[in-house]
Amino acid sequence: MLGSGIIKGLAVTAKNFVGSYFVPERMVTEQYPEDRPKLPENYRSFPLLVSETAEDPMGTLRCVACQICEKECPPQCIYIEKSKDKKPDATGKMQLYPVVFAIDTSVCMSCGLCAELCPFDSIKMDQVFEVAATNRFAGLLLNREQLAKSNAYYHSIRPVEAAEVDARLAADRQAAEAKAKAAAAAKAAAAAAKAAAPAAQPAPAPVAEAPKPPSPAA
Amino acid sequence: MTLALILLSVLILGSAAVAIALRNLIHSALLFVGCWAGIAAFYLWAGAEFVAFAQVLIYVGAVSMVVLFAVLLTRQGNELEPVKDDSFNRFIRALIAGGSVAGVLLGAILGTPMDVNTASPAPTMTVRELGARLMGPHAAALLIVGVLLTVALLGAVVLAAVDRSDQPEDAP
Amino acid sequence: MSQLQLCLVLSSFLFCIGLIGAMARSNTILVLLGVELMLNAANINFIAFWRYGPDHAAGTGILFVLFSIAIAASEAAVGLALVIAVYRHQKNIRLQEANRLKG
Amino acid sequence: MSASTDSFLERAPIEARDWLVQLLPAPLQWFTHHLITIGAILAVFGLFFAFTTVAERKLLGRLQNRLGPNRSGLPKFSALPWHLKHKLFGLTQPFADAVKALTKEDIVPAAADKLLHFLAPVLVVAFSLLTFAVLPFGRNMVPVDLDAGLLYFFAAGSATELTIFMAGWASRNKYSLLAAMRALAQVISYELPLLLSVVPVVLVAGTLSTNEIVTAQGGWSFGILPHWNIFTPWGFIGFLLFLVAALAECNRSPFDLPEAESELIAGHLTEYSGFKYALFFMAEYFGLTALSGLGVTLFLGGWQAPCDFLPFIPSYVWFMGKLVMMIVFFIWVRGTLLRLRIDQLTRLAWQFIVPLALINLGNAAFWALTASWAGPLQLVRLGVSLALVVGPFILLGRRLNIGRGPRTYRYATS
Amino acid sequence: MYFPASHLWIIPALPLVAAAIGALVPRSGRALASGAAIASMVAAFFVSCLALHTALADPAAHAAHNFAWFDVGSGAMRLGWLLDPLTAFMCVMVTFVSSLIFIFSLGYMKEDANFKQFFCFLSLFAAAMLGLLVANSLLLLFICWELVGLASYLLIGFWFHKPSAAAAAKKAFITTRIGDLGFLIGLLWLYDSTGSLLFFDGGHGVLEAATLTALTGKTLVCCGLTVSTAIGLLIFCGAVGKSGQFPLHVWLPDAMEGPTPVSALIHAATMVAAGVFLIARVYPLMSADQVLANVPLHALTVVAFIGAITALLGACIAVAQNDIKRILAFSTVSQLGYMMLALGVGSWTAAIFHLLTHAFFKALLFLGAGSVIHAAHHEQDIRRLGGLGAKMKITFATFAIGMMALSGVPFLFSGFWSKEGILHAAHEWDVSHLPLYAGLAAVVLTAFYMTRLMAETFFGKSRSHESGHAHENSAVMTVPLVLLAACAILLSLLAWPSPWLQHQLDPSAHSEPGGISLMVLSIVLVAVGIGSGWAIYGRKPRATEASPDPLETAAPDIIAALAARLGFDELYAATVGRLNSGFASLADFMERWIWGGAVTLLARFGEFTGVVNRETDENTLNGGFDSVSHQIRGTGRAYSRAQTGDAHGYMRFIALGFVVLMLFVMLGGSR
Repeated sequence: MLGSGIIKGLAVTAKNFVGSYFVPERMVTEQYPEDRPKLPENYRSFPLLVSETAEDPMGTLRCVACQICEKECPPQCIYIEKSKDKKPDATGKMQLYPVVFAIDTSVCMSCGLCAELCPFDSIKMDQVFEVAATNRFAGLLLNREQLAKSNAYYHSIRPVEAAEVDARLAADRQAAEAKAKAAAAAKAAAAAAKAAAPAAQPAPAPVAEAPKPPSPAA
Repeated sequence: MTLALILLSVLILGSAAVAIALRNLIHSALLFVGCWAGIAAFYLWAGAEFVAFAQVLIYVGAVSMVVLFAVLLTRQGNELEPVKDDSFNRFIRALIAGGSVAGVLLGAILGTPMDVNTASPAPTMTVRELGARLMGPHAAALLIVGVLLTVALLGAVVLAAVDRSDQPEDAP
Repeated sequence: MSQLQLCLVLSSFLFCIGLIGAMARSNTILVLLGVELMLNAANINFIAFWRYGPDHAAGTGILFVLFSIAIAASEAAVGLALVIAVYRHQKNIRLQEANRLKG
Repeated sequence: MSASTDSFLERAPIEARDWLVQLLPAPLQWFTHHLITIGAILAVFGLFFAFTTVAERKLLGRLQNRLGPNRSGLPKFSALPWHLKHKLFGLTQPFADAVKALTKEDIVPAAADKLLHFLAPVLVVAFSLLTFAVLPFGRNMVPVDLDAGLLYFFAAGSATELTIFMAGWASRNKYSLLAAMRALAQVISYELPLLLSVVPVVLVAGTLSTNEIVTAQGGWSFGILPHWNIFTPWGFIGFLLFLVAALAECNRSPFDLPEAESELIAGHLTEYSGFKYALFFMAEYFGLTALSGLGVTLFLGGWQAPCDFLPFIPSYVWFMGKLVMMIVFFIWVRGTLLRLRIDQLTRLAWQFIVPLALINLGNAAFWALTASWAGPLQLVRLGVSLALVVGPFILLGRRLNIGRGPRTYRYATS
Repeated sequence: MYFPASHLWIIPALPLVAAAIGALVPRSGRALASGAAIASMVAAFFVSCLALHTALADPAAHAAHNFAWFDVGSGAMRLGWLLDPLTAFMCVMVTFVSSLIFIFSLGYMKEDANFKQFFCFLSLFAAAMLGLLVANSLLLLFICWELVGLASYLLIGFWFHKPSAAAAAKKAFITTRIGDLGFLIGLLWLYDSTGSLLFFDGGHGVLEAATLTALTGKTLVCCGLTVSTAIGLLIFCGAVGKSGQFPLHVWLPDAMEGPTPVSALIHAATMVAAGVFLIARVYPLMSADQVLANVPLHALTVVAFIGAITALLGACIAVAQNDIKRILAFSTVSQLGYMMLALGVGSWTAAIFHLLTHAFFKALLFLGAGSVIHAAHHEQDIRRLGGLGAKMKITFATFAIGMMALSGVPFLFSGFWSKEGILHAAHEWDVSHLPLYAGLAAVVLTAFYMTRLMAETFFGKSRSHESGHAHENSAVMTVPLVLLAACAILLSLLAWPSPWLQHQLDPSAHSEPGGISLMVLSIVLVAVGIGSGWAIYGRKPRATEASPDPLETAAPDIIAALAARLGFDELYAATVGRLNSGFASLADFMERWIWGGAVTLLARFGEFTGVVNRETDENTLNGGFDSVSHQIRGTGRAYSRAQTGDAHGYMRFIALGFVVLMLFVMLGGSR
C-alpha cells in the first residue's frame, strides 16, 4: 500500500532518535576537542626530524644533511644547509649535520617521499593536524628546532614502525661496533700477521655477516 | 473615513498611472499588484470583507502570477528591424479619448444629486449570508461561472500549449 | 462632495487610466492589464453602490463583484494564453501588428 | 469546563493586555491594543522561530545518530567573579547565527534590480507574518477574528509567491529566475490540493472563521475522545493531504527541490547573502509555523484540550503544544524522506492528492448530511465514510506507480 | 422477534447484492464472489427462518405490503410483498437448499475458469427465485419468473462452448417462453377484467372473495367457460412450461447439459417447482369455478389430467435412459406431474408438501449424481459406471437415502408421506379415478428405475477407466450431501405423526386419516418396484459397458421408443418447427416483394419530384437571389475597410462613441 514505505522510514529514524540517547555506539560523530580521534598508525601530515633524545634534540639529530630529501621533494619545500664540521652520529660514525633544515608546510603536500627515501631513518611523517598559524609566511615555515621530535615521540605515534627502525639501527650499530672490533682485531691480527701467522684470515667474515638483520616483516 | 478613502484613492490611482506609464514590464506588473491590493483595501474600507480577500487571493495570488509568467514567456529580444515609432501619436490620441471619457463621467457624477446618507455605518454581510445568497437565488449564476472558469482554463491550456504533433517525438 | 461621489470619482478615474493604458500602450499584456483595471473600476462602483444603496441585505453588489472577479480571472487566463499564442506566431506581442485578419 | 474557562492562567494574557490598554487615553487605545498583539506575536514567534532552527538541527542530528549543535552557549566572561556554565546544550546557537548573518557582507549583484532585490526579503517576511493574524492561539486569543478568516489566510499566503518571483527576477541571474519559476510552479500547483484539503473542514463546520471552526470541535465523547476533525475518517485523510500539501507549499523536504542546496545552490536565493538570506530563511519558518498552526486549528482542535479533565491547563499552552508537535513531525519527515523529482511531485499532486481530496470533499458532504443519524446508523455512517477513505486511497495509491520503475537513461548507457 | 412483511424485500436483495459483487469483481476475485454468494444465501436463510416464525404466528393471515410502482393513467401500477406460510416455507426451503448447493459448487466448479461468473449467475437466480416467492403481485411474480428463466438460460448454457449446452439453453428458453406467452395473456386478461394484479389488497386483490365472485360470474360467449377458468388455464400454461409438464416437458431433460449443481438447484429443487408454486399461489383463482356445476370444464380437472399424464410419462421414459442425470431429470418431470396431480385433485397442501420433500431429496440425488460425476471425471453414463458403492461410501449412503425417499420406502422417509398424501387426495377425488391409477403405476415405475440406477451405479464392479479411479470427494461436497440426507429423513416429521405442515398451510382444510388400504397398496407397489428392479439389475450386475440391458432384450421396441423419449422432440420439429419455418418464408416473401416493391415505387416518385424541383429552382428562382447577394457582397467589401486591424483604434472609437452617447443623454435627456 502507498505510504507503508514512508512509515517504515519514519520508524527507522525514530529508532535512531531514541537510540541516540541510550546507545552510545550508535553515534557516528566524535566530540573532537574533548575526545581526540584515534588516528590510524599510517596517518601522516607533515615531516618531522627524529632526534635520539628529547633533552638535546639538536645534538642528537639523526639527519646527516645528505640532502637526498631536498632533491627528491616534489614541491621542493625542503631547504638544507650542511654543517662545516662533523659530529658522531648514532652509530658513532663522524657525520655532517644540518645547520639549517626548513620545511615550508604551506607548500608541502604530505606525500611522504622524503620519509621513504631517508637512508638514515631521520625524516619521518608526523601526525599533527592542528597546524593552523596566524602568520601566513613565518608561521608555516618550520625550522630545525620546530621539526625536531624525539624518538620517544616517534614511538608514541607509530610504535610498530619505530620499533622496526630501532631494531635496524641497533643492528647497524652492532654491526658497526663489530666491524670496528673486527677492524681492531684485524688491525691487531695484521699486526700479529705482520709478525707471522696468516691463520687469522677467515675470522672477520662470519662476524660481518652475522648482524645483517633479517628484517622482520611487520 | 473620508481621509482614508482619499489616501486609498491616491494609492490606487497613483500606482495605476505609474504602472501604465512605466517601460519596465515587470515593474509595471508589480505596481499593478499594488494597485489591486489598494482596491482590496478599498473593499475592506467599504465593509465588503469577503470580496476584499477574494480580490487579494485572485488578483495578487493568481492573475499577477499569470501576468508575470506571460511577461517572461514573451521576452522580446533585440529587435532586428526598427519599430515604427508611433507611440507618441497614439498616446496623444488615447489621452484625448480617455480625457473626454473622464470629463463626461465626472460631469455625470458631479451633476447628479446623490442624497444618500453617508453617515450610516458600514454595512456588514457575513460569509454565511453571502453563501446562502450564492447557493440560493444565485445558484444558477454560480454554476454558470463555474462552467465559464472551467472552459476558460481548458481554453487557456489549448491556446498556450505548443502543438508538437508535427515534430518527431524524441528528437535528440 | 459625498463619500459616494468620491468613490465614483475614484472609479471613473481608474477606468480612464485603464482606458488610456489600453489605448496608448502597444504591449498586449499591458493592454490586457488596462482592461483589467477597467473591470476593477466597475467593481468599485458595484461595491460603492452596495455600500450606500438602500438594500444591504440583498448583497447584490457583492455578488456581482464576485462574479465579475471570476470573469476577470478567466479573461486574464484566456487573454494571456492568447498573448502567448500570438507571440509564437509573430515573435513579438505588439498589438498593432496583430492585424492579419483585417479587411 | 466552566470553571476552567475563567481560571487565572487562562485569562492572564488578555487581562494584562487590557490593563495596559486602559492606562492610555481613549484615542490611542485601539491602536495600542493591536500594537500589543503584534508585539506579542512578533516576540513569541520570533523566539519560536529561533528555537525551531536549533531544534531542527538538533533533532535532525539525533535522527541521523549525530548530536547536532551543542557548542554555542553563553560567552565566558572572565571578568565575572563566578564561572557561568557556558554550554547550555547549544541552545544559544540561533543568536550566534543571527549575529553572524547580521555581520556578513551583503552582496548585491551589479546588474540586479536593486529595489526589488531589497524588497523581496522584506516583503516575504511581512506577508508570512500576516497569516498569523487569524490563528486562534487560545480561547479569546485570536488577533483579528475575521468572518472570512480562512480566506484571509490563503490570500495572505498566496502573496508570498510574488516575493519568490521578485527574488528570482531581481537577482538578474538566469538560474535564479529559472529556479523561481520552478518554485512558483510547485507552490501554485500545490495550492489547489491545500485548499481542497481544507474545504471539507469548512463544509462540515459551516464557517470560514477560524475561531468558530475551533469552537465547533469542542466537546468529548466518553470524556476522552475529543471531537476533533482528525478523529473522523474524512478529517484524518484530509489532515494527511493537508500535511503533504503543506510540506510542498513550504518547500520543505521531501518537496524542497526548488531550493535544493546541493543541486541548485538554493535556487532563487542564489544571489542572496547575509541578513537578506536570513530573512528568507525566517519567512520560510514563519510560513511553516503558520501552516502548522492552521493544521492544528482545522484538524487538531486548535486550543481544545484532548480530555475533559485537562482544560485546567490554559488553552494557549495546548495550542503551542500541538504546534510544537506538528513542527517536530515536519522535522522528523525531513530527517527521513528523500527529495522527490519534479515529475514525481506533479504526478503526486494531480493523480493522487487532488482526486483523493475531491472524493474526500464528497465524503465530508456525506458526513455533514448525515449528522442527524443516531444509534446503529452512526456505525453505518462511520463505515461508509471509512470506505470512502480507504477504498480510493488504496485504488489511487495502486494506480500511482503503475509501470514506473527507476528512471532509465536512454542516452547515458553505452 | 417478528418480521414485518414490508421488509421482505431483504430476502431477494441479499443475493442480488451478491450477484452485483460477482459481476463487478475481476475474474480473479473468486473468493470474493463465492464468499459473497454463500454469505448472502446463509443470511437470507436466517431472514427466511425469521419470516417463517412470523408467518406461523398467524397462519391464516396474508400479511401484505403494497406500494405504487408507477402511475398509469388515473391509477397506479402497484407491486407488493406477501408473507404467509406458503411463501415462508418456500423461502426457507429455497435458501437452505441453495446454501448447500452453493457450498457444493465450491468443490464442483473448483477448476472452472469462469468460477466467479458461475456464482454471479447462481446469486442472480436465487434473487429472482426469492423475488418470485415473496411477490404479492402477479406482475412482480411474472417479472421474477422471467428473470428466473434468464438465469436458467445463462446457467444451462454455462459451458456454452459445448454446442449441446448452447442448444439446450436455447431450447429451454424458447420452450418455456411458449408457456409464458399463455401466462402473459392470462395476466393481461386478468388485469383487464379486475383492474388489479395484487394477490391480497385488503379485499380488492385478485385472490380475494369479491373479485373471484365477479370473475366466475362472467361467462365467455363462445364456449361457455367462465372467465376465471379461462384465465386459470392460461396461467397454467406458464406453469406447464416452467414445470416441464406434458406437452412442454421436452426442455427439462436437455437442461441437464448445465453444471450439475445447476441441475440440482434449478432444474430439480427450485425453479421447476415454481410452476407448482404458482398454481398453489393462485389456487383460489383456479378453484373458483368449482362452485359452479354447470360449466363444461373445471380448470383443476385439466391440471389433474396433465399432471397424471406427466407423472406416468416421465416415469416410463426414465426407465429406458442411461444417463444418470437424465434419469433424474425424467424422474423430476414425473414427480412434478405428481404435484400437479395433487393440485388438480384439490389438495394443494399435499402438492406443496411433496414440493418441499422433493426439493430436498431431489437436490440430494442430483448432488449425489454430481459427486459421482465429479469423482468419475465427468462420466455420466451409468453403463460405464458401477461399483462405486465401495469407493464412495458417503455418497453411496446419502444417495441411497435419496433413492428411498424418492421411491417412497415407507415410514422413515419423507417422500413416502408426501406421496401418500397425494395418492390419498387422488383417491378422494370424485371426478375420475384415472389419475389415481396413473399415480399408482408411476409409483411402481419410480421404485423400479431408481433401483436400476442404484444397481448400475454403485453395485457390481467398475466398467470403465474413469469410474475405476473414482474416490470420495472433499468435505465441501460431502457435507451438503449429509445435511440434505438428514433433511430428507427428518422432513417426515412434518407429516407424521400428525399432518402439521398441511395445517399450517391451510388451517381451514379438514384432515382425515389416510386410508390404511391405500397405504398398504402403495407399500406393496413400492416393494414390487424395488424387488423387480433388484431382480433384473441387482442380482446379476452388468458385466461390461456393452452388455445388453435385460429389459431391452425382452422388449426392444418399447424400450427403444422410450429411450427416444417417445419422439416428442421429433414430433415438435415436424409440426411446430415446420409451421414456424413456413411462416418465416412467407414473411420473407412479403418483405421482399410486396413491401419492398411499394417502398421502391415511393422512392422513384421522390426522385422524380426532386428533379423537377431542381430544374425550376436553378432556372427561375436563383437569378434574383444571385443579383441581391452580389450587391450584399459589394457592401460587405466596402464595410470591411473599416476593419483596420488596429485594436487601439477600435477602442478609441468605442470611447468616443461612449462620450457622444453620454453627451446626448446628458444634454438631450434633460430637456
